[in-house]
Amino acid sequence: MTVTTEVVLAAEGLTKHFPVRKRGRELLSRTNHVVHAVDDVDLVLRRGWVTALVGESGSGKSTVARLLAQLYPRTSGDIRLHGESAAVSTARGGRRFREYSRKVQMIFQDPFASLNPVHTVRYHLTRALRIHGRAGKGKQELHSALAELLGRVQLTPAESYLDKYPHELSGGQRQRVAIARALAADPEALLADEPVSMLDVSIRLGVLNLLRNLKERLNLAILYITHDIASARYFADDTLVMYAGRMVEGGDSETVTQHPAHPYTRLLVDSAPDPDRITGSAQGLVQEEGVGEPPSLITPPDGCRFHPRCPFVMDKCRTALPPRFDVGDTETHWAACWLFEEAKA
Amino acid sequence: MSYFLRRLAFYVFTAWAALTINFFIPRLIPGDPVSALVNGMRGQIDPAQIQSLTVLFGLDKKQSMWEQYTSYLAQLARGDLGISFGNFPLPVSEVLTQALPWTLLLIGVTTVLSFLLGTLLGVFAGWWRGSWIDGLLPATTFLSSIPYFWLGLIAVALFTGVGSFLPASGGYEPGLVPGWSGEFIDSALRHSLLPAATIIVASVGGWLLAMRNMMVTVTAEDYITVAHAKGLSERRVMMNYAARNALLPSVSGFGMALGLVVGGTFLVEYVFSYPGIGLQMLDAIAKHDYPLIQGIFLVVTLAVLAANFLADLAYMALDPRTRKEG
Amino acid sequence: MAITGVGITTPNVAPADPAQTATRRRHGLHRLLVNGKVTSGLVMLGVLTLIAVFGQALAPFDPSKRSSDILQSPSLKHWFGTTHIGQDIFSQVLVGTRSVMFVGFTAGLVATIIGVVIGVTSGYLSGSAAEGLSAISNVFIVIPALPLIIIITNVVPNSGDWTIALVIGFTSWAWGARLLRAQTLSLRRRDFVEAARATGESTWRIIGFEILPNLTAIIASSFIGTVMFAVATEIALAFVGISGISEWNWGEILFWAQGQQALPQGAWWWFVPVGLCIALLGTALSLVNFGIDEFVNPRLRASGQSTVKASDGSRVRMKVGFTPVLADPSRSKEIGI
Amino acid sequence: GTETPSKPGATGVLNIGMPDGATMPANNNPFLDTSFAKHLGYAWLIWEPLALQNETKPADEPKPWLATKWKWSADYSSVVLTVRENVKWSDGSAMTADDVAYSFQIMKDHKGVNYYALPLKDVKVAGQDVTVSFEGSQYVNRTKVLSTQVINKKQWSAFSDPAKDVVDKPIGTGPYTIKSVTPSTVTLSVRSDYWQTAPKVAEIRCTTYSGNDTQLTALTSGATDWTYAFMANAKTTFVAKDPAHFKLWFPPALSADGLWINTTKAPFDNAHLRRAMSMVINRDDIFNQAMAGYFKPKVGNITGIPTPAGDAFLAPEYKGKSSESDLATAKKELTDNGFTFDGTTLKDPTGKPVTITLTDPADWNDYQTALTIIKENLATIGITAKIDKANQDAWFDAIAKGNFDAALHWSNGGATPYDMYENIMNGAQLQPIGTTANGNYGRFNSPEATQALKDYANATDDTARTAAMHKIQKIMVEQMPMIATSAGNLGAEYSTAKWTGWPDESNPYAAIQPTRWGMLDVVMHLTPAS
Amino acid sequence: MKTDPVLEIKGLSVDYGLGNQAVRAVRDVSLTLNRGEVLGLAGESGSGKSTLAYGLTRLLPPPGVVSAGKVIYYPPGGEPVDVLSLTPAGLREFRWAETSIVFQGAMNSLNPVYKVSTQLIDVLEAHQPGMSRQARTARARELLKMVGISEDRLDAYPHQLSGGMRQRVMIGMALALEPKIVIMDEPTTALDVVMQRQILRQLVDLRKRFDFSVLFITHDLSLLVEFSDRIAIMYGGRIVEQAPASVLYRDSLHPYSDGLLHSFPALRGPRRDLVGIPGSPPDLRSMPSGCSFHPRCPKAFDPCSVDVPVLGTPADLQGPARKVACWLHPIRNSAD
Ligand SMILES: Nc1ncnc2c1ncn2[C@@H]1O[C@H](COP(=O)(O)OP(=O)(O)OP(=O)(O)O)[C@@H](O)[C@H]1O
Ligand SMILES: Nc1ncnc2c1ncn2[C@@H]1O[C@H](COP(=O)(O)OP(=O)(O)OP(=O)(O)O)[C@@H](O)[C@H]1O
Ligand SMILES: [Mg+2]
Ligand SMILES: [Mg+2]
Repeated sequence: MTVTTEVVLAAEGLTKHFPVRKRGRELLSRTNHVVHAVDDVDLVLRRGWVTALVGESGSGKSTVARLLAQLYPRTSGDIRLHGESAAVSTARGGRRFREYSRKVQMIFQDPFASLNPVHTVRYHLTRALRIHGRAGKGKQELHSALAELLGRVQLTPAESYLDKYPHELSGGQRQRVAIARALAADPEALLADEPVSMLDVSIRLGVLNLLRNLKERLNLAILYITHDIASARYFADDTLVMYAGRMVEGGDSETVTQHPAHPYTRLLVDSAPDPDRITGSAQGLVQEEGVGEPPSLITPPDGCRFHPRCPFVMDKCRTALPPRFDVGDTETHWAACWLFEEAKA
Repeated sequence: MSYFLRRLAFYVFTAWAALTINFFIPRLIPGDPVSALVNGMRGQIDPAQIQSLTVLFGLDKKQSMWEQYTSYLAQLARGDLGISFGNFPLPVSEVLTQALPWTLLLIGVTTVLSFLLGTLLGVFAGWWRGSWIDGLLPATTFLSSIPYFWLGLIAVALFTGVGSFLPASGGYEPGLVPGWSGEFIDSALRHSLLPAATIIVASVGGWLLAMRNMMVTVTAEDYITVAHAKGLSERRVMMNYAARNALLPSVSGFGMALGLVVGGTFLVEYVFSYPGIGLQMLDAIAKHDYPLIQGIFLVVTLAVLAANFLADLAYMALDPRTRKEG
Repeated sequence: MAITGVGITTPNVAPADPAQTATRRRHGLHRLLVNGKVTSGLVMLGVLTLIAVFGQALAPFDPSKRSSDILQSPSLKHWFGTTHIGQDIFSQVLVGTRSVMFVGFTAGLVATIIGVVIGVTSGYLSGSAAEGLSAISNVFIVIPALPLIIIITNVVPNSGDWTIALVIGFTSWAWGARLLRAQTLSLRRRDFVEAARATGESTWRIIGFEILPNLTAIIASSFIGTVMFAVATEIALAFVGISGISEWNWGEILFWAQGQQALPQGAWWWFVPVGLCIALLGTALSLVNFGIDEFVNPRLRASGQSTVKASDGSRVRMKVGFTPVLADPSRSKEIGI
Repeated sequence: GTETPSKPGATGVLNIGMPDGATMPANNNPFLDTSFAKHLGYAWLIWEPLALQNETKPADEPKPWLATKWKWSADYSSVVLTVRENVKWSDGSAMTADDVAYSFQIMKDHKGVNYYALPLKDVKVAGQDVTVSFEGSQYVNRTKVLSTQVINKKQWSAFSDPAKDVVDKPIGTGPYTIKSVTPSTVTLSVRSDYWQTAPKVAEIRCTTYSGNDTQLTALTSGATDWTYAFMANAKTTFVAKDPAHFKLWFPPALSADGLWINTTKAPFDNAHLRRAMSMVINRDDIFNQAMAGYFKPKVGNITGIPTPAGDAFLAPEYKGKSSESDLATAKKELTDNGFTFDGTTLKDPTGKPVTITLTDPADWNDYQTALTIIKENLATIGITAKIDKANQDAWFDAIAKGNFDAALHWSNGGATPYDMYENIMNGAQLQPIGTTANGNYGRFNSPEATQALKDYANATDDTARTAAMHKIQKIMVEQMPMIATSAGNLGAEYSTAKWTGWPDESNPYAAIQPTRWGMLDVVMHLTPAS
Repeated sequence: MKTDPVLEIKGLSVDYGLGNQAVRAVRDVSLTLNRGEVLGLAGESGSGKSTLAYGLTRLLPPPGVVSAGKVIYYPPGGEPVDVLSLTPAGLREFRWAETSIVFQGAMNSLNPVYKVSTQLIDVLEAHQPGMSRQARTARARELLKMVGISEDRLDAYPHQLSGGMRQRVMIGMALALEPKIVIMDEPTTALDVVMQRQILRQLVDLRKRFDFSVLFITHDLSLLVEFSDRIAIMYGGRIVEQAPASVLYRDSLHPYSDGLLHSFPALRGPRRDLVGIPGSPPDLRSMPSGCSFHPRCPKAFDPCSVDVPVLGTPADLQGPARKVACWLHPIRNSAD
């Protein structure tokens, strides 16, 4: 399968370390502790293409999204919009940041927190339109722009939603308002951070369907962050897997979910609840692999970060960081694991 | 810069800024100590004295404000607070040593007491929301809206007088020598009853309200329900789970209140002529006694800072979450 | 790669009835008003405001006018009695209301505005400007406010109500600023603020339109707190005789009462009405404050009835941890396992 | 401990109280007004003066005390004091002429202790005689010179700075020594080796009370026998509580409180207007309502000289002449001199309505009450008065710089009316508006008055002096630069329950105020009530 | 399958608010929990699952009230107890010792100011006052080990633990007194799948050891199907279907259960069509007449909008322990 579509947003060597405060005893020591939230991440988003990002909780998925939206200053690495470095000097305001935000919009993980409780839907959307100069002239044009926007996320008729406050909306409706706000900028890339995590299955389905439609109609480049690997399989073209701040595997979704290569991805896929496994009396739960805690991101393990939990651990894994190796089953499938050193050759 | 260094820098900066302001403000008052003294006596002092007093206070040497400021800082650095004009020729430090214990004892103790009492009542009011104890709220609000001094005056009028057990004013029976004698302590205690009661009555409401609202908020937290689910005794849930958490915001408020002991309640000292810092301060302001004003402000500033620091520490001790954050 | 295999039927969300939302909102405001505490607080404030505006006209006597009724206790002619030179205390209270209310509310306004500007800015921005602002407010917290006010009112000649109000306002904003700063610090990391940023909002708009509205409750209560503080301060100042503030205010009345040793003389009427008025104003303000708290914080909202008739016939209070079981005829029939 | 004061005479304790603040730092320095000794007056019981002037009768000769006699030079620029023999210091040593000389010398050497800023020139000792010479005539300062307290040379010459020493172990010639000191009370006990008959009071306890209220409580409860404090409505709050024993006596001193008028401001530069104002001001109301009916005696004489203290100085034509007059006379004085009435409004000769701002510190409520009264009085002659409650410091500054219309203010006082008049109208004190003045705040410019004052101070014979004094009074009456309303006082509240022998109207042997030197004489006169 | 019930809920109704403001969140629910089984409770968000769990333990905060019904607990070998008529003291004794509960937000279930050990020991102190200090500490240590947390975390404060660890501490605490019933309200929603599986695995192990029954609440059907013995589906405050897990998964009877099962994408196997459920959940204040699901039901017909279907074993089916409330499957006249 060849990827021909145009790259909208690309990240190279994206790294984010959060400083942590010292504890009493460490006051006098020199070492500065940081959380290695994201380390050396490469990623591309293409027009009309959905890229899924999965991984365990705390592996840095949201941080990647926020870095791409330039809400956090980067520790290092580069972000390219249409091939041009788009880094703004500070993460705060400024004209360049606004220009950037028009092209790259983000949907936040938590729909309950990302809408201001004191403002109506109308306010949220009007602002988004105004900022990006799409509010048109006069009341009439503004109203039709709003209606169009809400129509896109299937909140119709617009009148019954415009004057509601976030708390008057259901989770799914809020999520869609957040999406509508992101779309108001008419972006080229959309960073959707777990847009369905809090919804129950029936509502979840509606939101995913909406995003898929948008992708097809508007040719959006979408980053879809999720815990739910099954939905990545159904919804995304590409899937990337993160573990402890690093990308460990990538490739087209069907392959990654059906034939996971990296031991962590395998663990992830195996752990996902599966009603088709032997049902009842919890038989399927009794497995022994992949036990242990996620690693500390303040002092991450040397070498491959998964090695303390890896059932296939080799000596090399403990010291050397694995680069990307092609897995070999499809063109785009790769894994950062020494197990595939051979396959590459 | 580490957290503690930053904190320290903050304290030093605040102290310096406050001291500087405290230095300049009193000097902006028109008039000078001598005329204030003469003026205050309204003809009871011979005007020929102006000259002798001016010499006495060292005000005949014309110094620029800046020179005064630098010599003030130098003096402070030596721990010398200067000589009080109003109590000439006593050093400020001596005046403070005399007044401070009274303030600390009376107002400090009552502030602590009213905090404890108000907080405890607040715990009950918040826990049994809607019960009779919660019904006390309007009454305590009413009481806490009354100015201290008014309450104090009324108390004096109602409860003191010839033959009353409660003295109307002062810190102890005139004529007694302050010391650890039983008679003195008895007298000091008796003199402190009324002002103490006034402060407590007027300030307990604030604590009660704050604690009650926090209790109500905390009661809705999941861990309280869990505590109930665990089948713990009611007292334990109320005290160890609800109150213990609800207390946290009050702690920093308490720190501030302790620091404001002097600045906030000096009117009580005024009304009861309680021989503390507050009374001295009013007197010093009236007499343009710069050295004493500065000395008192210094004490207040340090007290607030110290109280803040203690509150920080207490907060850290009480809330393990802050320990990580530093 | 094809997605076509997945047939998704979009759930068809039934639009909520807009009329219903509107009633609910009205209901919210309504709740603020029907709240007994707030209503009584507002009524009391209203009466005091009317007195502040019309006190001069309502006063039966000129408050400064001497008369031959010297030091008389309350009577039909002089509701609150008279002073040592026969002035009518009731008129003094009426006329004095204006200054108290004016100083209280002006100072409250000034302090709140400064507090909001400094607190929110230093909370939202980072860097040396914010550090500087927060250091300033810390210094203002440390400086003993009341003595400072005494001194400043001494400095400013001919201090009128305006001066007093401004001085109180300028010296008492720090508490509010500190509270607001702490709250802003927690708000600025909230997702909706980040989201506004991601949308491309400018900094001042974020502060003004995203953060400020969420601080309403704190701002309101700090405003009310400052008003109470300012009133108490003005009265205390007048009482200590620090400054001739205005022709008449409540503190002035107390000052005269104290200077004339009203209480030792048994002239309680010289003291008591004013004290009650101050307490009334304070109570009114805190009642309104209560209401704002309960309005904004759903957890404090009184849930109507607080006791229920339980299955065993007794009345029990609704409280966390012990859900009451209602007296239910169908239940009691079946009782007995 | 404290004895129950309700057993009169039993313990021989006299309790003096002063409402000067709750506590006071232990300080016995007699030169410092900030000291305990000065605040509570007991400085006079330890360090005695050379002579005792009865301040209620300033024209009388002083009573010899540590000086047996004194002789002024004709121009009053020097005095020869004869020092009493057989006076013992409380440390047992004898007082000498050297000690007396040193008491003057120290004032010359240390400006800070030169209380009255006496222009000392030279001090000489010859046997028991001490000659003190001054720059210029000290006629008007005679009492000040003779009230000089004698200090122990040995003790005082050891102090590095006499103004800054708290003198914790005083050595004096007086009848009492310090027994104990607490922050609020000083207890004195009588000496056995006093140079004359020792007083009957065995012990004196001087206590400072926090304020007037508490002083009143102490007084009525018997904890205080003698005080000087203002009490609103003293008749009911104090005297009525025990009319047999609770007394007060507030004789006037030779100084006057009154309405000072800025004589540079039109139309108040017009003497007729000032005179008319004086005619309508109701001094009885001021006395009864503002001064609680006793505190500052009314000044009824048109010259502003308080009576009876100043009786001896009054010009014959003004004896018994009251300041107040009927309204018609006041109005006539105005209309005769160019003023007109427009309805009830008074218009000055240029046709402008007459308005005046009366200024006094907000917290002085006796003055404020008086201003309210004056305001109403002035309204009767069509003057619109406005009361400005000033800040004390600002007010003091405004008075000194002449930035006021009219204000209640006191005058200086002394042994003759000279001090008072000098303060009101001496041209030597005249300063332009805006410059700080130390007297003549009303900027009264009368070379005639200035000359008369000078004549009085420097006259070498009584005739010239009397003539000058009468002339000054005439100017005062005709020009009325200041409208006197009340006299300064030298009074006290006291109780006869334990001690009798107090001075009063019928026997005014001394001023009764416990902080003035007269208190020494009073203590000498006290006997236990039977 | 006539079994041994440990908890029987009969006609339980729970309201929020009183009088005419009351919102009935749980309506006339009857449910039996058998000894040693895992009973899954699923349903849309807002269908009343948590309300049911808190209502039956009487832990519902105001304004919640239990308005009708009975909850009967059968102690092993003892007399049955009506939980709803216990006195506060009796309730306190009953709680945790017989029924423990792990709340939806385990993140907030621990008191932030006390160490984990203190909170574990708390329970022991309250219910087993005779126990010595050392014994308590030892037990606390044992409990932590049981849920796979190393002993040295005993002195940790809640904020020092990750979400998964906190959840496990709560599970450990729930088992401290070896109760007969453990109620778990979405214990794993906030966790990633790896962690979720780990916790559930431990729970399964522990259940084997201690033989308690679990009422497991979640909206994640795929998890339930895999993990529980029986599943009850809730909709609009009622139980609409109840069946053994595998049976329900393969052959659900209620259209709502069917809709749920066709809404989640499967990770393995062939791609299926995801149908979803049209419409939105009912408003508790104005419930549709008849079957509350009928406005969204693709198979609704006449009786649905008129009468409320009763939960019971359908006449057209012989399967054991299957119950459904749907007019498509009229119940046998003598249910159970
Ligand atoms: N502002 C911050 N300061 C310090 N550490 C942070 C900050 N934000 C995130 N982290 C840490 O960085 C790591 C990655 O966090 P991130 O939110 O990106 O995870 P995630 O993959 O989105 O997890 P989840 O699936 O739970 O949303 C976590 O360990 C988190 O604790
Ligand atoms: N305090 C309350 N007042 C009124 N209604 C309430 C209150 N608390 C909950 N409800 C309503 O009761 C219903 C049941 O809530 P419950 O928490 O039991 O749902 P749930 O099935 O546990 O949902 P979830 O899966 O989201 O946890 C919901 O519709 C909710 O809106
Ligand atoms: Mg995330
Ligand atoms: Mg729930």
